[in-house]
Amino acid sequence: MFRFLNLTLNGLTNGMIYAAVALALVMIWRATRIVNFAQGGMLMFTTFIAWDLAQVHHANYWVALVVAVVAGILIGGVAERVLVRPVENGPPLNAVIVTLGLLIFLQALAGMIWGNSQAHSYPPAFRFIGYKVGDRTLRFSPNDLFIVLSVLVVVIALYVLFQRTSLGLQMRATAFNPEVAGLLGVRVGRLLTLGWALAAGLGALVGVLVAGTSSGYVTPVGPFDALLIYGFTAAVIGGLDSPGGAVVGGVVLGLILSYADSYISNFIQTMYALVVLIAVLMIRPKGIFSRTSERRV
Amino acid sequence: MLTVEDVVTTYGAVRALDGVSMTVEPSTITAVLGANGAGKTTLLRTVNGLVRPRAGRISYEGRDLLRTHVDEVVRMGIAHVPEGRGVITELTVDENLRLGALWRRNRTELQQSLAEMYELFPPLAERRNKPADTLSGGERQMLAIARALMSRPRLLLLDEPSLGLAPRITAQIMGTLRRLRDEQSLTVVLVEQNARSALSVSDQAIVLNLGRVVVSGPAVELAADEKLRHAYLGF
Amino acid sequence: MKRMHVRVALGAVGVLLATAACGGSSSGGGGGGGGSGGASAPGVTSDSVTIGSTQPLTGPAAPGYSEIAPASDAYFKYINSQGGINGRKIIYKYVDDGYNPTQTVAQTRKLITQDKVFGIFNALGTPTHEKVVDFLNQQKVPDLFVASGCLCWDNVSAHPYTFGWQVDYTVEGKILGKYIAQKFAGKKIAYFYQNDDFGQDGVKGLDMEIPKNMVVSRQAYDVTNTDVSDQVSKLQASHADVVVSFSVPAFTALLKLNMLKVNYNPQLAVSNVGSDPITLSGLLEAFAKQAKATVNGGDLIQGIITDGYLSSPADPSNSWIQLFQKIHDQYIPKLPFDGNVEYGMAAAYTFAQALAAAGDNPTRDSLVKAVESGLPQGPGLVPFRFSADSHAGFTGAQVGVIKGTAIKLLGSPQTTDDGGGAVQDFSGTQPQAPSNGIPSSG
Amino acid sequence: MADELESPAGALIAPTSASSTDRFGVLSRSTLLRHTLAALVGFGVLWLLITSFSDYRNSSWIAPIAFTVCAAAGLTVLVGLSGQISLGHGAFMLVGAYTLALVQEHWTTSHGNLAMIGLLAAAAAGAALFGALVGVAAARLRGPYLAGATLALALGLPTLPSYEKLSGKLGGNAGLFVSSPNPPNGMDLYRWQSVICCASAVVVLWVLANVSRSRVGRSFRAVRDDEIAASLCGLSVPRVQVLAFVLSAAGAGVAGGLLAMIDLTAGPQAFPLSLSFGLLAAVVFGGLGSLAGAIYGSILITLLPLWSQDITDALSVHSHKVSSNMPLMVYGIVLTVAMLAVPNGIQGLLRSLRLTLAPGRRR
Repeated sequence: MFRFLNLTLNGLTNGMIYAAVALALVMIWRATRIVNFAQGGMLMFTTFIAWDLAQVHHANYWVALVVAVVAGILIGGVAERVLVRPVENGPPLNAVIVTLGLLIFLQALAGMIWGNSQAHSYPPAFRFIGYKVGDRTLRFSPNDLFIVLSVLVVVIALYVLFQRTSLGLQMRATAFNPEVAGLLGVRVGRLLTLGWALAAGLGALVGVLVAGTSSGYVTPVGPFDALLIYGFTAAVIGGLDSPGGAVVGGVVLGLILSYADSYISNFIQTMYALVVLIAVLMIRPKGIFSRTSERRV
Repeated sequence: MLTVEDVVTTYGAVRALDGVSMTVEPSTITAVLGANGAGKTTLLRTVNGLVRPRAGRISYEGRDLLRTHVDEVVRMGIAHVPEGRGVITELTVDENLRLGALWRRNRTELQQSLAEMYELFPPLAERRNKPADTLSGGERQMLAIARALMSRPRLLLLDEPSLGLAPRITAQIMGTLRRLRDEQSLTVVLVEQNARSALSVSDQAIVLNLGRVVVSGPAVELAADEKLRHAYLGF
Repeated sequence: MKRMHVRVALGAVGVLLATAACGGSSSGGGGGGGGSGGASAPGVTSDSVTIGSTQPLTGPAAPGYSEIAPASDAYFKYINSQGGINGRKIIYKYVDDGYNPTQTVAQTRKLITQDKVFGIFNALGTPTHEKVVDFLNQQKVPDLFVASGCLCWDNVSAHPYTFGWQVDYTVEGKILGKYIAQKFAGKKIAYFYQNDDFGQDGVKGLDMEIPKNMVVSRQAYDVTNTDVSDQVSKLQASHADVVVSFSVPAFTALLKLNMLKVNYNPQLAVSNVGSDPITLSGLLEAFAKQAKATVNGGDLIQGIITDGYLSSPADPSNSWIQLFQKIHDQYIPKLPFDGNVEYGMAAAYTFAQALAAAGDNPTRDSLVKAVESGLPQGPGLVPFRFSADSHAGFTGAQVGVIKGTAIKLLGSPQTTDDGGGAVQDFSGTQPQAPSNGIPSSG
Repeated sequence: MADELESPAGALIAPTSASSTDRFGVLSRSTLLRHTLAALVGFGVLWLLITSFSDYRNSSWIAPIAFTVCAAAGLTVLVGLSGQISLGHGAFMLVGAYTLALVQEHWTTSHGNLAMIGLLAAAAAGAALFGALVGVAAARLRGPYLAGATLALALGLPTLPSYEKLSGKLGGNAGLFVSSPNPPNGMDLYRWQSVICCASAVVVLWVLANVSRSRVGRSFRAVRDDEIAASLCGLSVPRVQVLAFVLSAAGAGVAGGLLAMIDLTAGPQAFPLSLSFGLLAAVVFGGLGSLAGAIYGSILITLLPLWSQDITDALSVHSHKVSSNMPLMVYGIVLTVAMLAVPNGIQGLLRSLRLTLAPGRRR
């Protein structure tokens, strides 16, 4: 029972991280109908910026976090304007290749600046030693709680933005039907840029949060890539078009991976993601929460 | 109010509009008639800036429309209801309507406009929080017109509102247009293939064929011209 | 339309011809270079010897290990500044394989075919080097002092050109195992190990000395999955008092971190390759502040039991440490002076010994013969096992404990074999480093 | 290439005319003949190249380009002709490599050339079988969902050999050993490996060229252009889609088998996600749906990192951080800029050049 509780809490924490990455991917997907494969690279890069501030220049944790998020917003906006805009209406695969190119570029740039060989650990925001229950210690710490709550707050904020504000309404209109939105006076181009910027800002937050959960996490190529894949899987499970679905998909995936890791085998984590994904898609080929039809790759 | 002079619009080698001129007076309904491919939709798209013409002038209340950006056109009081209705089916009725009044910041005015629209189109009021894809064809057309009206336009550009609708619904919509002209001094440019119903509400009309104006004049006269009806209007 | 496919084929051929045209000339030049020096072997000219290596400069094994090759290179540069070995400078070309066996294969092939190195030196990693050892022996390329303690390097009949260097993991397991079985008699013991020949060889040694009934849990990890929280939970659930770990430094740090998280504090024992204190404290530094009262990463690893076959880098009275520290300060001052740097320099010293012994005109075979005829002890705490029958390196190790940022050695060095032989105290002493820091030839 | 310019209507009408020509055989046999001739000429030229190249160029250029071509050609048939997508083609290469290693380990003792052809055929068959399995699932999926599923496949499958219950048979993370092919007398190993790879590439191209010109190829295009219209014309859309996966996977399987044969190992880490992405980049960069494009793309993605490494070495950049990341950076920049500058790939560029230079020959 104690083991099950631990696995559930562990799965929940990881799941919230996957959910946030999934949400960032869904925001970009809704805005531009592009799967942003550079998401992992972008959040790796912003996490390095935070690392440089916090560990090299001894900046305050929160200052580094804010700088990372701002950097993410800038990188996302610039990427959309400079790289994605020209291929947005071209063949869909070209957009895929462009985001892959950006991913590779960011990995190389991070390697050039910070090096590939050192181990970069990032501090957690709060105590990472688990809560005590009687004489036993949970695999769930104040820092994990902070991760879960941060993502929850962001999810709620995004929900309010999308559902309750005029800006959010315009973003959704642009996502669903940019041409009609334009006819109604929505400045479509700006909102696409904004969509990318917000998604990248969210990614930057995730990067800093997750970096504090494991030693040696911050490297140009590595754990952040896996994050993208789990986030993508979660987004597809949820239905790609649905922010709520992304969150549910993330948590479901986190829990399944946590249980399977312990009860089956620790060596085939990504295999579980594959099995879950295929199982979901065989039952619902467009994810669990998708209502709309997709337009293109 | 709206003046179109010698406008030429081309798609590649095709001249979709070939020297079209027309004048629209305030508080009137102008029907633009003609067969498929005559250039009717292109005329509307050229007027609101979605397509840039190759030559000619378009002015609205004395201002040059050719130098104006699409979203600025909306702010100047010109609303466009595109062909195929263009409601965003994923959004609710209410959200679609709100999109029509984006640039208006005043909340009470917004609420007032919403109330007016639900009064004008009662079927929409019943479904205000349903996604638009649950609406019938006629209801979608109503929603599209209502959304255009949300911006309090003085000029409404309507593209084929009767397409695919039952005659009874078409008649309802035409009736509403007449009411808006009479009660709110709305000016309407109505592109239609269904010439009979369009002429029944219009003050004046032009007939396009292969990008040129073949006839223009008061709607009553056109409706009475037997030859014209046979040659271009099909009734 | 019919013409299309012919055109496809011709187009493709054209492109290939174009690449051939621009490639052909330089390949001819490269091929000629080897023979023109009048030297005896590939990679050897009248004034230089070029050797190559594959190293994990990136990836899961990079923390710590990425310092080894620069340290070896620093030692070679030092030798070169003193005139080289037998008048030849040593050019050390080490390339990154990311601890990825596929990369190792491609990079090794490139070193042999393009760079035409004389031999491979100190290529790092068990799973990586296993993939090229057959190939190197097929090509009759000396494969000296593999940076891995796998038993597999000592196979004279199958791999006559391959030699180990460090103590093998089974011998290490036996020495650690004997110490633990005695010191913690009656306690519960658990293993944490890398799921490949490295970890399995180590566990084999442990099992020879630790009675089976003392071992309550065996948890393996895979280098591609950095989430080891579940293994740690299972170790904790087994209530083991001692956890013995055969892991690379990154995973030793992950093990420690996850133990801290669930407040599980058994005695840790970590094999030599995973226990460098400076590397570990660097990995754990960021977490120290949030881990209760401790203030730096080093505090989190105090008291870990480990073993070594070289002197502690924190022992300034040792002549080898003085030599290596001097070279470090001159050539690679930016790197920490830790066990990895010492390892790289010590291995490079052994290579210089072998090259010096290989004669004035070294050939690939004369180098192999030189090592097989035995090398003097050098910087190790114990002698080498090299002979015509054995290609294994150090014969043993000495148990120690992490104290501060150094390993404090306990008792005396011990030697054993990787079979059923007993673990015995080694009574010899470590020789002094030569005053000029260069092994004498012959 | 010209094929993809065919209108949907043309593609739909074509099957009937093809079946009639099949019956008389004149045209289709001459297509076969032409492809065979081109293949023979191509291989002859490659032979000349291989024998004049150094060991390094054979082992680092020719052989990798040749096996990449096998996989990329398969992928371009899938993506360009049948309109499906695979972000995880490396998974099929992995299946090919392991099939070859397992067959060699359990069923052959001979290292002769016949055995080798058999092994490569087994690699193709193993991958094709797996492709059928994936194809059945894929036929239900569209667009990003198919992309996501194949991506997860490329990521998940390489972990399977580590699974405790399989690691004994599949060699865990380290993989399986593959013994090297025996070169005929007087030829060294690298040349021989290049010969094998090139011969395989020529055979794969020959097969795919013929298939894509046949009724099967036309049914691929029909399904790609309009699934509903294709099914109205009596094509079973799922069956066609599965078939495309099978064919494409077989090409990748051969590539995987060749890779294993060159590396003397079949290991999971030989098939990272970057391999799958590289294949896709090759296909898009070369020009979707074109076999010639697959060749250009393969050359690019193989040589680009090598060349940028050489250039970096020649510039003798002192910072190791900068020099070691330079090839990666060049790769990323070239990919991005190429997609922005030449959105239709090299083949598209050549086509528009041809149209500009010789407008009279427009079809």
